[in-house]
Amino acid sequence: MSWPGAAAAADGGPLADGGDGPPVVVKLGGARAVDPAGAVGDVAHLVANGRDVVVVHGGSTAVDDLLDRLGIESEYVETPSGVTGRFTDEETMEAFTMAMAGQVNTDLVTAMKNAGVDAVGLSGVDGGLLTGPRKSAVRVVEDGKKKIKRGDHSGTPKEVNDGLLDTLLADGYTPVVSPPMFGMESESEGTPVNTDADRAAAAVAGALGAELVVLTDVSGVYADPDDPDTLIESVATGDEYDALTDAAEGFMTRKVMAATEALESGATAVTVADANVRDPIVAALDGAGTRIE
Amino acid sequence: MSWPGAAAAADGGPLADGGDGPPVVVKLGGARAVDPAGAVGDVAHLVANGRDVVVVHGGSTAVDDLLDRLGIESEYVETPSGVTGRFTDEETMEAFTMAMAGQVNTDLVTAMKNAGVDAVGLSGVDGGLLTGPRKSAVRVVEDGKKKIKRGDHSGTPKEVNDGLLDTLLADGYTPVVSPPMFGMESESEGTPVNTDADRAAAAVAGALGAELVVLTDVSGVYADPDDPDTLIESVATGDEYDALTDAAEGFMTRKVMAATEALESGATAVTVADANVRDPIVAALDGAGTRIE
Amino acid sequence: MTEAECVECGGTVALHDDLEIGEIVDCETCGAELEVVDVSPPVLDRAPELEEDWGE
Amino acid sequence: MTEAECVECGGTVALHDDLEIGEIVDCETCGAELEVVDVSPPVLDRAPELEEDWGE
Ligand SMILES: [Zn+2]
Ligand SMILES: [Zn+2]
Repeated sequence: MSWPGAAAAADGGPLADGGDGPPVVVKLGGARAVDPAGAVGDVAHLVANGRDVVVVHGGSTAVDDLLDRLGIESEYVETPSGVTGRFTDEETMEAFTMAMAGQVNTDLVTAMKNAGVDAVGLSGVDGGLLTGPRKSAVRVVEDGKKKIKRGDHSGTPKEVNDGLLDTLLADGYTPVVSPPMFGMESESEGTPVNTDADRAAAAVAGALGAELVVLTDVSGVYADPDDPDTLIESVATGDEYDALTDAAEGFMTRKVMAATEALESGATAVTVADANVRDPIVAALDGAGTRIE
Repeated sequence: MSWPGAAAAADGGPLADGGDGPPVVVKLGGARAVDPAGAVGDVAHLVANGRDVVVVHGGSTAVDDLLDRLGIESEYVETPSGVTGRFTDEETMEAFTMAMAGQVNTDLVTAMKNAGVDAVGLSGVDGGLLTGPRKSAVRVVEDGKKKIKRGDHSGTPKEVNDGLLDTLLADGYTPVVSPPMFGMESESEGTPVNTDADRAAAAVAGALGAELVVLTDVSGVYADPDDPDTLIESVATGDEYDALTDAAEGFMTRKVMAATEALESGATAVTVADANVRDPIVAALDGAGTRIE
Repeated sequence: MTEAECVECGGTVALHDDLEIGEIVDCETCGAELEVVDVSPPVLDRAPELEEDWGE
Repeated sequence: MTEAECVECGGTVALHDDLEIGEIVDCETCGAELEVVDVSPPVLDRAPELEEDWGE
């Protein structure tokens, strides 16, 4: 992937808010700790300067709220390697879709439009934007027993309909992409399924050859997870990458895995940075946070 | 509005399922009594034959279900002229968006995709697809008193972003359009608001110069509302139109008003027809139901 | 029984006791439709013209 | 204590009593992972390979 001014854009400086760089994919968190206001203004700024921007968002807080209001108790399962995750049964999946593609996406599109961005909301189901096999069976550990549990609605995007995004970008729209994705149950039949928004953003960034900015509630990846002064600023060599993966803990592990997937699938660079600062996206493109390339 | 073969298409026959006619806008009901399966197959058939199709749907049953599950009691208000409608306060609006743009839209896009149609779901907020002033204050009658009640979230589309639909249609996508619409509270600030799906379909059909097919749970407009044998088949003269508006009662009044708006704003013809028959859209384009032009 | 001033003609509008905010009263002098914007003391403003709609 | 036949090697797999559908047991003869697809009588099938994912 190359574009006019690629070399200049890669060092972050003069083109960070200009229109000559690769597209920017921004992952906005869905947790309450992340305020989208700064990011929305920044997207408006970038778009006004001619930069193509695609926003991908999560919305776990909104999903939790709706499940709670509906009296649906989420079942959390543990995988054999000890990772805990929500089991997305049919009822949970329905609430997930309502909260994520209905509420959070519409709210974000509204905020974008009010900031002067001609946003168009899309779920991963629309035009098969994010498509991959549905995972129905999962291996879990319950009471110390290994089991196969069926009926999960989840998946990982294996194909991105980047043509749909390109069409909208070419007409001046800013796509705002939300889980669910389209989970294939057979060659021709699919259903909406839960997918990790960081991973969705990585897939989109890879498909577009974009620069990915993952906004979160900390300043980036810390060498010592408890000490913000140990922020890893730049990861460009194999050794630095090994140090990064060693340092990533908890939810940051996912972000680093998503960054890796993005870079392997064609993204030009990934920056993990703080959403709760002034001009968070422009700052990230200018070198704030942890930049991985 | 003219297109290749307009004269041939207007008499319904040879081009009804072909690709030479004007675009077709299909309004699918959101009530339980209307089964979308036949319509979905028909859309696939039309699209496979090269016809541009836009689907607009309601979803009142899904909204009612979600409000019920959330324990939100809808407030129904009566207007001075005796029409009863739901007052859409903020909490109701949020549920409306989740059910309509989240659940019903995603379900319909999924059904379309599984029928081979590359559907893309859009709410009226996306790209400002359906934009008009927000109505916050309504005149109501409570306990015999006339009152102004503020805080309603509703509106009527005054502008349609037909460019967004054209872009998607040109790329082979089938837009699936859902309320809410984008309700402007000032020149630059908008919010999602409730809007009547028949009216939204009418606005879309007008903007596209399309043929509008409104699918419902009866065969069309009956001269005697209790007698299906009195189906009004064709409305082409002023006298026939007067007879139509005299005959329309209850929910059919809205459909006839929507049909009128569609024709006044540029639609080529409107057919109100039964959703629950074999090939309901092709049948409607071929002359079933009540055709108004 | 209380009263308030009509913002249109300055005339006196007689008001019943269980007045509610948002209620519309007619001025018997000039015929204007007035909205009750406060109740104690009662304040009237011109009632907005609103297109009647057929809702969702 | 019941037992069932391994679908991979035909060997006998010893099963504990409170067996549940979906449970995975290992064949001690060939090492295969077997899923309990029925409990009375117990029926085993080869357990699907599943990529572990990191969820939502
Ligand atoms: Zn007066
Ligand atoms: Zn064995």
